[in-house]
Amino acid sequence: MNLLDLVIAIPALGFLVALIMPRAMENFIRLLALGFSLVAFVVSLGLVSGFQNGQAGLQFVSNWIWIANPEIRYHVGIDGLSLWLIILSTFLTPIAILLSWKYVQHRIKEFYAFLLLLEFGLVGVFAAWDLFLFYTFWEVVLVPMYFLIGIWGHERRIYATVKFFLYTMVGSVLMLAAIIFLYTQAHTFDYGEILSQLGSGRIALDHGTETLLFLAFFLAFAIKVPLFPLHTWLPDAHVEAPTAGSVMLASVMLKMGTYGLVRFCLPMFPTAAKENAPWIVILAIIGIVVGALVAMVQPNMKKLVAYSSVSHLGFVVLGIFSFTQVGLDGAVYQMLNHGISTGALFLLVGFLYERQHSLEIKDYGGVATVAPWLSILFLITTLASIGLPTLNNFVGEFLVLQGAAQANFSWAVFAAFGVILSACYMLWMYQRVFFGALAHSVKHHVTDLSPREWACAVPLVVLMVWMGMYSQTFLPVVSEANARILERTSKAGLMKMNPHIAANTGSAVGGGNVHAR
Amino acid sequence: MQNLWLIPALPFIGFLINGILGRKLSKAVVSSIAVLSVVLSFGLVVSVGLSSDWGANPIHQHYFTWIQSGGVNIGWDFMVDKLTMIMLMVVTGIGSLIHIYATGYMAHEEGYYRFFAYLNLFMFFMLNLVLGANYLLLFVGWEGVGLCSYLLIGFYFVKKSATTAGNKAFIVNRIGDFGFSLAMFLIFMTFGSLDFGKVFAAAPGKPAETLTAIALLMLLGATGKSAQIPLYVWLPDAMEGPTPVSALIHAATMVTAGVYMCSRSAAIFLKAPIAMDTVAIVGLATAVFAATIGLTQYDIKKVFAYSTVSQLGYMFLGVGVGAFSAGVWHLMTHAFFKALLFMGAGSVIHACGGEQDMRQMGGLKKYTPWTCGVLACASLAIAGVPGTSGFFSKDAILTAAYAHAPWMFWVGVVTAGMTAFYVWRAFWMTFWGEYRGGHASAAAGHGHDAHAHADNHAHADHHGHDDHAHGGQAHGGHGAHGTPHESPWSMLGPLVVLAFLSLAGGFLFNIPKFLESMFPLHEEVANEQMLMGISIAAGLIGIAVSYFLYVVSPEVPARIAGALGGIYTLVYNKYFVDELYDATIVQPLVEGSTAVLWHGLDQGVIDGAVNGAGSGSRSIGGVLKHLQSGNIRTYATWVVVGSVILLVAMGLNGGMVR
Amino acid sequence: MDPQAALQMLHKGVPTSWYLALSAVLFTIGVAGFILRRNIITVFMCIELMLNAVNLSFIAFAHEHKQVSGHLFTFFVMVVAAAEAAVGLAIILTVFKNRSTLNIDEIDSLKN
Amino acid sequence: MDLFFFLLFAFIAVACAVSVVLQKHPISCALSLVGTMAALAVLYLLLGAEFIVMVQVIVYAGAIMVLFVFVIMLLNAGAEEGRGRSWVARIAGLPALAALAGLLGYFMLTLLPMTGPKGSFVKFGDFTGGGAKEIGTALFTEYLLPFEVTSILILIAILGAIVLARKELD
Repeated sequence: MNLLDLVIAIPALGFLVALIMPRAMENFIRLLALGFSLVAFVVSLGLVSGFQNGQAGLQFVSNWIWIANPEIRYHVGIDGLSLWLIILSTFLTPIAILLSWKYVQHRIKEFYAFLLLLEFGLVGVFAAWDLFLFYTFWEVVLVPMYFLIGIWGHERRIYATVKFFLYTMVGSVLMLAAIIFLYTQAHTFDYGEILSQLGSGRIALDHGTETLLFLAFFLAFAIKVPLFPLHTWLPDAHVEAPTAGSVMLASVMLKMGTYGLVRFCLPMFPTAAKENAPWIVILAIIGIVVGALVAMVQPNMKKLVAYSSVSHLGFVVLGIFSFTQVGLDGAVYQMLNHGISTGALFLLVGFLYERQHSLEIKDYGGVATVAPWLSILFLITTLASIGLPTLNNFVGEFLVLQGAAQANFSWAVFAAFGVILSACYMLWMYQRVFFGALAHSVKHHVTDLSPREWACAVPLVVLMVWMGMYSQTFLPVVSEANARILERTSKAGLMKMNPHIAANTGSAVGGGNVHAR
Repeated sequence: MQNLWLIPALPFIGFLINGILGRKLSKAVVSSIAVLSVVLSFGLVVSVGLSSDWGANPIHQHYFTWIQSGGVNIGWDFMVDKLTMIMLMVVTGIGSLIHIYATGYMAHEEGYYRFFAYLNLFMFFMLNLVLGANYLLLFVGWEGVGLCSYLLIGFYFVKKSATTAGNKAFIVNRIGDFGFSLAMFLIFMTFGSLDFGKVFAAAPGKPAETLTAIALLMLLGATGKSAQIPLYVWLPDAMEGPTPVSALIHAATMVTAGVYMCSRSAAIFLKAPIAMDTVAIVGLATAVFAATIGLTQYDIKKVFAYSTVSQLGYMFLGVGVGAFSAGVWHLMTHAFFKALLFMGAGSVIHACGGEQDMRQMGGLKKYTPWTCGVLACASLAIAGVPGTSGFFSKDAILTAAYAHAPWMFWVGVVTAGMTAFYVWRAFWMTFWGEYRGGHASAAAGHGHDAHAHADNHAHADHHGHDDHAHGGQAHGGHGAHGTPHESPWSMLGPLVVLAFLSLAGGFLFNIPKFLESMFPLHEEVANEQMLMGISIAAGLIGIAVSYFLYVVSPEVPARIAGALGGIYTLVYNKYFVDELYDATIVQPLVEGSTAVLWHGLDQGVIDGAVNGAGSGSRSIGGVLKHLQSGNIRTYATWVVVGSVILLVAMGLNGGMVR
Repeated sequence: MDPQAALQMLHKGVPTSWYLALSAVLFTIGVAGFILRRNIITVFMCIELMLNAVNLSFIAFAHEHKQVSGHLFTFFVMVVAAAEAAVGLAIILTVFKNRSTLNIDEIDSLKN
Repeated sequence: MDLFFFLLFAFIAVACAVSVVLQKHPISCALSLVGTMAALAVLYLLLGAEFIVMVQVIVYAGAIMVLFVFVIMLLNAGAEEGRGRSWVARIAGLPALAALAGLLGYFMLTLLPMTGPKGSFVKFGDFTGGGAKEIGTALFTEYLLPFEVTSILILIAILGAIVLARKELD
């Protein structure tokens, strides 16, 4: 049982404990959930300090048989790619719990239990190194989110939750089919093993098969990202979700899609990924621009932020499919950035909602007069979201666009329109909500931040500045992991000519896990 | 070895203290923190300047690696060379003066601490901009000052026009930044680095087409920040901000960042003649264009705003014709006299209790003699009267323009004449004649400009009470209905200093000489004396005409306006550029996004397809549901039928396998 | 089937297949009752008949393979049948109380 | 001898089964079913399943059928009335049943060979592994877990029956 197992186990334990608590002990359940999530966060920080950068392969590996036949393993481990995403999950869960303190007033026990289950699933997704285990966690995540939206959501929650569920299921079922197909070829679900078999040519996929498998995985991830035109579940889900649900959905769940693209699509099917990159990038750019334009005209704050997510995640996909070190680093960094800044946006919008009970922009105005600190934090978050230098998103966007420019300069040109438009929609919203004459209802309902809300928002703002000013804390590890993935894709063309090179690459990406069996 | 990081860090500390604790601190503490931080950093700049030997190598300091990924390696590096030094002096020097001025000007405002926090933050970013040793750090400052500009324009955030102007400034600047970022990507792809040293060293060896593309994209960035055609539209609106902001950000420092960037990138521009010509033409066109608008405006700050746009055009002209040092020189002298003009205007507005319409002023010289005097100095300087600072720099630019292409010289001269005219027009209207304020309702019958009055009145209402509307209570006692009064010495002091600099700045600081090692001086032009004479004459004529029209016979302008008819309306309404942009870009984007992209594409096509799949399944289910009769015997029969089918299939496959 | 073979067969005993065929016939009769009868108790009895038919096959196969497992399956089936009868009859009581009918065609709440 | 007993009790079983289906009154059906079960018990005996025979007679024909009769009497159930509503059962029922009987019978008959050296036959006394001892041994060794699970099942069934029946009391 190493640290990583602990990080996975603590939320699961918390989930079970929360479930058996008597319903009446509301405050105790809250504290309990908060405690479990904080402990998970603290333990996960141990991953950071224990992580050896530069060491090839997985770290904190744990590998047991879960199901004997067909052999499915509980095989988890992290590399630089998953490290920060796991931290992001464990970091945001306590915040999500804390921010729901007053927001959620019925079925409290189930709410916090589901949040912990969600954390468990998210950490598992990012740590899983066995395809079947990955799929299991992938689906585990779906369940709590389904209920979070479906039970604690707003008026149209059932529509939103069904849409969300169906969309995601369509993709993941195809992915399951692809995973099973890979099993029939490789006779194992172990990801490292499959990678090395693919690399050494022991599994020889013909061109059509590779493309189909790529597309099956890609579709599952693209829906989750969500990539244009598969994004319409997102605004509905966000608008209907409770604040904590929105925060977790935007900050971490969407990253499952982009993580999957980097982790699975690129290394397993490098040729297909490269061949399909042009149209994927075009979709990403359309997503960037259309998402931003549609965000601009939204009358609902959460919908606006949701569409801005579509736009921002377009950058991530663009960076991934630029196949450059810079672009990929930027994309992964942007995942973290988006998690922080959009999470903070949803959080602050949630604070506004708790006061005014409306998400419509027109119901606000002059909030800055009565709630200056809320306005300032919102402004910083807004600025982070539109990519102001010294705040986090800038670093990611810069790297992504730089990478895109290196791949194809026109990509950068079109994508950079998104940067202009992001300023338009965010500032326009900010103006209408926070500036202007004090609306009557705002005057009576809106107050400044409470200490609990400070505690939720400040860590996020601090991280925005930190990630914007000193990316060296985060980037080197990510670069290291990305370099391995790129090494593999760059040799994709050579594979047919010289299997030895490919074999080396395969073991490099697969890491030390090959020996684990 | 000086610690360069302290220069921006001091204002940043001021920002943090004022921003976080300011609400609880007294105004005296807030203002002393703010002023002290900037003055200290000015002191540091001076000490750096004195201690440096100004050898070939600039001071270069590396602090930490900011971004590293693949080939990208961006350090947080500061660099000081002569160009930076000039900018540092201007920014911190004028910044200090304006901070002091603002303590007086903003004394009665709410959000006093907020104002100074923003102002300090601006200083931080601006110093970052000029100190940065690579393009990305320059960009940090570039965007950061844009942010502060946004915050300060929208300082009176209760007012919609102010916040809208702030948004406009930010977004228009973003369009420019779009060009700048693309330029950075190209630079990185071409040079493999964003460090100034490496880029400029390698620039001569790179293909001209690439450099031209880089330079043109940079120009797009510069047109945004420095308010050139086509992105100048935000600057006049930016006058919604408090007057010290207009003086500091929208006249003296931030808007000159584009000029700084072009001069900084001289190595690239010099290898891209097409881009250079474009810069010169954009600059010249902006200079003329803005000057014509300036001729007709009545809002005193708007006049100076268009004047700023026009003067920035001059600087670009200088840069474009290769006279980088002349451009920078004009940048500096312009900072003196334009800051003075704005602060003087602020003093006037202060005196009139928030009034900005010049038709409500007049005769102020007897109420505010000091303000009148310093404004006269500034107006002389901007008109290019010999001996003043503006004369030297403007002459340097015009001479260089003549050497490049004579027609540019002539256009420049005409612009100079117009500049002298409208600045002095403002001067006469404000200080000479009788005081026309104090009875706002009479304005309708009073304007000597009946022609364009109807729409103008609305205009005046809209912008008229800009500055002090927010702090209106404080000024209620001696507002528009009282008599004008002179400003306190905290405001006049900086004005006097600047007046001195406006007059003597040209003698004191010979920038082309100072920068000779960076930008070689131009060769002598044959008939330089004559050119100088012509430009002096243009300025003087401008002053004379304005004296004739606004002091001697004030009824003439209305007649001229009437005679010009449509053209006057066109110019008075700023060529309807805002309306044009609104109709061709903003509205189509908003409408198109709503109707086509959101309702049409997202909700119509995509959701339509998804929901269509849903309702399709549902209608298939509607047919199939009749199988679910609820009758158990029916179900049982189906089970039997199914078993029979299975058995038949089994039989066809060769019976049971043993 | 010639008399010689028949006599030989008689000597050997009854073919196991006949038991199985009997099981099939009884099963089909049970199904027929299920489909054709409308009294819920009779229908339930037909289910028992089907279970018995299946039990017969289990026993026949146990004999064929000379293993006791088939008997155990039968045993479990009987246990389950007992449980089923208890619960099923209780349900019938409740249904009758609520709807006052034993006609299975009247009980169609699951319709649509 | 074997053949005779088989044919006799097979006939009784089938006849009683047909009677179950055709009798109008539930009580008659129940009695016919008891007849089928008894006939089957004899056949089990022929197959060597001594223990199962006893269980069949005691539990099945005895306890369960008594339960049925109780319920029939409790509900005072009479003959069926009214018309069936299932047109599917009416139209497709008999043909499907005929096909099912034919096919099932055919497969069952061909499943095991009846002639030749490999032919499998049932002769009384061939198999004696069906006594209480053998069953008990298997039940408490190899089939212990299913056995225990079955006990839980019965417990649940008892609870369920009580819950359902209690409703009638109040």
